[in-house]
Amino acid sequence: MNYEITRNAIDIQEVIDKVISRNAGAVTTFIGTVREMTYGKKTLYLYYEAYETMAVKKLEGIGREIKERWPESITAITHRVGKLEITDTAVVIAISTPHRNDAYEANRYAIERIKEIVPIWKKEIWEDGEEWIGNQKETVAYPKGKPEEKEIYD
Amino acid sequence: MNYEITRNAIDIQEVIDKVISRNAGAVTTFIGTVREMTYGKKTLYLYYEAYETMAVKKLEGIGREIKERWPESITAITHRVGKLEITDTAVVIAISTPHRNDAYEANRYAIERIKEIVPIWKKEIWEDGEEWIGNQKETVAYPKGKPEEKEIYD
Amino acid sequence: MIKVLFFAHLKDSIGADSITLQMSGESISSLKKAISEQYKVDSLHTVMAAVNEEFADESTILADGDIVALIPPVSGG
Amino acid sequence: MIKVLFFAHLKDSIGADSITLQMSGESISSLKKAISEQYKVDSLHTVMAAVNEEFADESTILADGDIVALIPPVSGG
Repeated sequence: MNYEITRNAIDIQEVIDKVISRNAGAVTTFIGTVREMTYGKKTLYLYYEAYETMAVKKLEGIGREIKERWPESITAITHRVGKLEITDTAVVIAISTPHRNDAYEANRYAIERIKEIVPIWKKEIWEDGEEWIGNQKETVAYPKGKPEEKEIYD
Repeated sequence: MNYEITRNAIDIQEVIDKVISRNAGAVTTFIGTVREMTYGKKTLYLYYEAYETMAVKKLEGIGREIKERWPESITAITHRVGKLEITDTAVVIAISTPHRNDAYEANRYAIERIKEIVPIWKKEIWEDGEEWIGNQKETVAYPKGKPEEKEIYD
Repeated sequence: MIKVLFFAHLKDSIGADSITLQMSGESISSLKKAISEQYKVDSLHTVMAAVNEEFADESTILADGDIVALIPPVSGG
Repeated sequence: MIKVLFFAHLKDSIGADSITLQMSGESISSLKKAISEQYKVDSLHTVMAAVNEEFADESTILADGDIVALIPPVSGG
């Protein structure tokens, strides 16, 4: 179970333990935490929703993409859903590789892919309102109805 | 005490907790672990030695360099010394920033600087011998007697 | 019958997390058009579709028993 | 008096983790030369020096009470 969606607080060490290996010299983690201020606006809390079964499949798919590109890597990803308070952990990505360069690159790849293809949505709740975050400005369209198969690092 | 040298097992969560902040949306960690095979040679265990007081000062210095480049970042680094077994954690670097790009970049910067200027040495112990790792081939010289002030990402 | 799942702001707009439609043999494109008209939501061109938990093209033809998810731009991580 | 600290393979080569020398007023360069000759270690050109826990140039002049560390290429991380 290296890829999980959970309603509970994420135990970071538990995610890391899944990728520790005698063959690994480097483990990187990315921990997404709930930030209070975003572009000058104060968030009270967040609410994450997922299409859970598909989200797990898509996380597994990202794991396979990473394994293809970095064959000696081991990946584990846990994403939390439900109500999250400021400083709570929303996502943990842990990746081990023999050498450090790959561990950074692969981790970066994982978070960018999560933000592209995993069906999870975030609602920001402020004092004076709330909004589902995503693409409200409609700057991105999917003419084919699905995301392109590409790699994005921003 | 965001910068530490310890003889004990490193509690990764404890290092992460030092950088969690209401202003942080991203935390990256780098965890250096003891790998069994290096270029086909089997390591039994490692022994790390440090010039401890100076190592802490140099880690603090790296923290200041990071703060200059990424002013909203918070950094914590713990390096273990003594005998380390395969899969043990030698170093943990945790960095938080408001946005993820900086958290990856700053973390990468930290590990490269550690490998340049922090007085810590690693001895590899194999079945048929042992060796202090560093620059046995003498490919690097320090004509001025000290490292240059530069940034290296490899 | 086709079951259609809604998430995030789409669930709010439509006022339900799923509906069931008689649209076997039709394309996703037609399904989106039907939903858009019936529920007065006009931003479905930014919405991806998945059939049985895999992303699917607009031209995909639906079969009886398929579960379609309409997936607004994601914002996890 | 100047206290000189050794680490890693240098500690092994010299057989001590520190020595004390009468070299106030002399440069790090001279100190390294003296140690190299006395202890028959010839790789000190790859060795950095720190005075009172800060990296120092070869030309740095030592003062009584200084603690010099000879720092082989580091391999932490």
